[in-house]
Amino acid sequence: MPPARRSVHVRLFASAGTAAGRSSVELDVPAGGIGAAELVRGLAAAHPQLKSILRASRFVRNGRYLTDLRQRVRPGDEFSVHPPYGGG
Amino acid sequence: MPPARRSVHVRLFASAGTAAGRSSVELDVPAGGIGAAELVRGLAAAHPQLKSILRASRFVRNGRYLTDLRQRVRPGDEFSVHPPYGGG
Amino acid sequence: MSIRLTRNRLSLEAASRALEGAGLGAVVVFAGRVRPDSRPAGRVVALEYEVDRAMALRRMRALDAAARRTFGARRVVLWHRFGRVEVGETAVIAGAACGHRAKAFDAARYLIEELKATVPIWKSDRVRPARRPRRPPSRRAGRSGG
Amino acid sequence: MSIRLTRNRLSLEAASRALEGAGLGAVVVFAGRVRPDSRPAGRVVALEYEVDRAMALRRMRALDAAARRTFGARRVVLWHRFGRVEVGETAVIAGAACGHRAKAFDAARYLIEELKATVPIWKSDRVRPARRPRRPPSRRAGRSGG
Repeated sequence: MPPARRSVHVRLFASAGTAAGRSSVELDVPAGGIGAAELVRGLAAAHPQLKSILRASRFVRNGRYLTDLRQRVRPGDEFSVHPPYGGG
Repeated sequence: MPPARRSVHVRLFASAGTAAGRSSVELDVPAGGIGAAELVRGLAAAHPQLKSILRASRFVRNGRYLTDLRQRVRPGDEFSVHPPYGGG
Repeated sequence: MSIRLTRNRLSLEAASRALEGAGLGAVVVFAGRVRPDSRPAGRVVALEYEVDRAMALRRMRALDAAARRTFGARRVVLWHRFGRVEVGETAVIAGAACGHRAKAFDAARYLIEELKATVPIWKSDRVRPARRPRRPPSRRAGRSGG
Repeated sequence: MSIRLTRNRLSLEAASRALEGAGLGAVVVFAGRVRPDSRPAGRVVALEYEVDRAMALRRMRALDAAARRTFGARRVVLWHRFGRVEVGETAVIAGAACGHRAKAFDAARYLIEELKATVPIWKSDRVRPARRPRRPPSRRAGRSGG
């Protein structure tokens, strides 16, 4: 039996990845998950240089935009930080 | 020595040609020429079915739009009737 | 070449090639094709384009110059067919390469709108009558192709 | 295919072919190329595009559907590269085939504007420093290509 996953895989795109110096981090969360707002605060605490970028970013949980940061993020979820887009 | 040219070559484009049943006509003019307005009246008199088309058309003399119908048209000139355009 | 009046087929691909070039950030190209529209007399199978060639070329060159001046276009394509153009074929292509996309869109739009309004080109429908056996579309005789 | 996210070169010609089709009166296609812009640090020699692939594809499909619904587009091209794109190369193509030209212009414009604003793609400059000997442009390590 594989061990229970206790972390959230956080993908840091573009300027978020540059600021953190890495393109993803694993954040441990309680088995019942935490609110997205709390997860973002934890991210900012762990990587203070991300603070201003996080304020301007959109967040994605398992391929869907989070429209309400009270939504929960659970172990095994994927959570992405999307700074403002700049394609084209 | 070739005979002196006494006529104006009038090109009838698009609906003007269709109405007149021909794509061009020769109009005799005096050696000193005539005003463009007079030439257009002569054309309408010779081809009454052209009247309404001539009212909607622009006129070209020797490759230049006529902005003033008092300008003269002389023997040997080319005079074109341009109904409203419809390219594209 | 940037200005063309031709009886030959027009290709959006060829226009795209003509608009290639380093340093040009944005290219917009428009192609207008003959549609199989319905008319009271039947279905359009082709358009016949007539043109005052010398005047049209002069006017098209003026549009090219205006697109460069007004929108900073550095390459321009303004191509139009004359004679018979079948349904589905391209009758006109207007395109511009500029530094930025807003200008490129504006330039291409300007070129096609001005072409339609101010260049001496005329079209007439060639229609296949409805509910009748197929036969060659009629052509009017004695018309100048310009 | 109408939606593409690729490391391979994009061709305006291929996009033109993809937009061919009988009954489509108007085609407008936009291509955006990497410009050799100047920066305080030097001259841009390439752009590096990063993408959240799954999200980007989903959003691009939504734009395709919106262009069909809103502008009556019957064929759509929305292609974007990711990874390194050199100066002069095409980074993005947006095009639409519609019944009439105003719709085709609006649809193409809509596609590129919405793509830039709402599709998770990011670019960063690759600059060659001014007044220094030529050397390979630096790359940041550890970045996801999406």
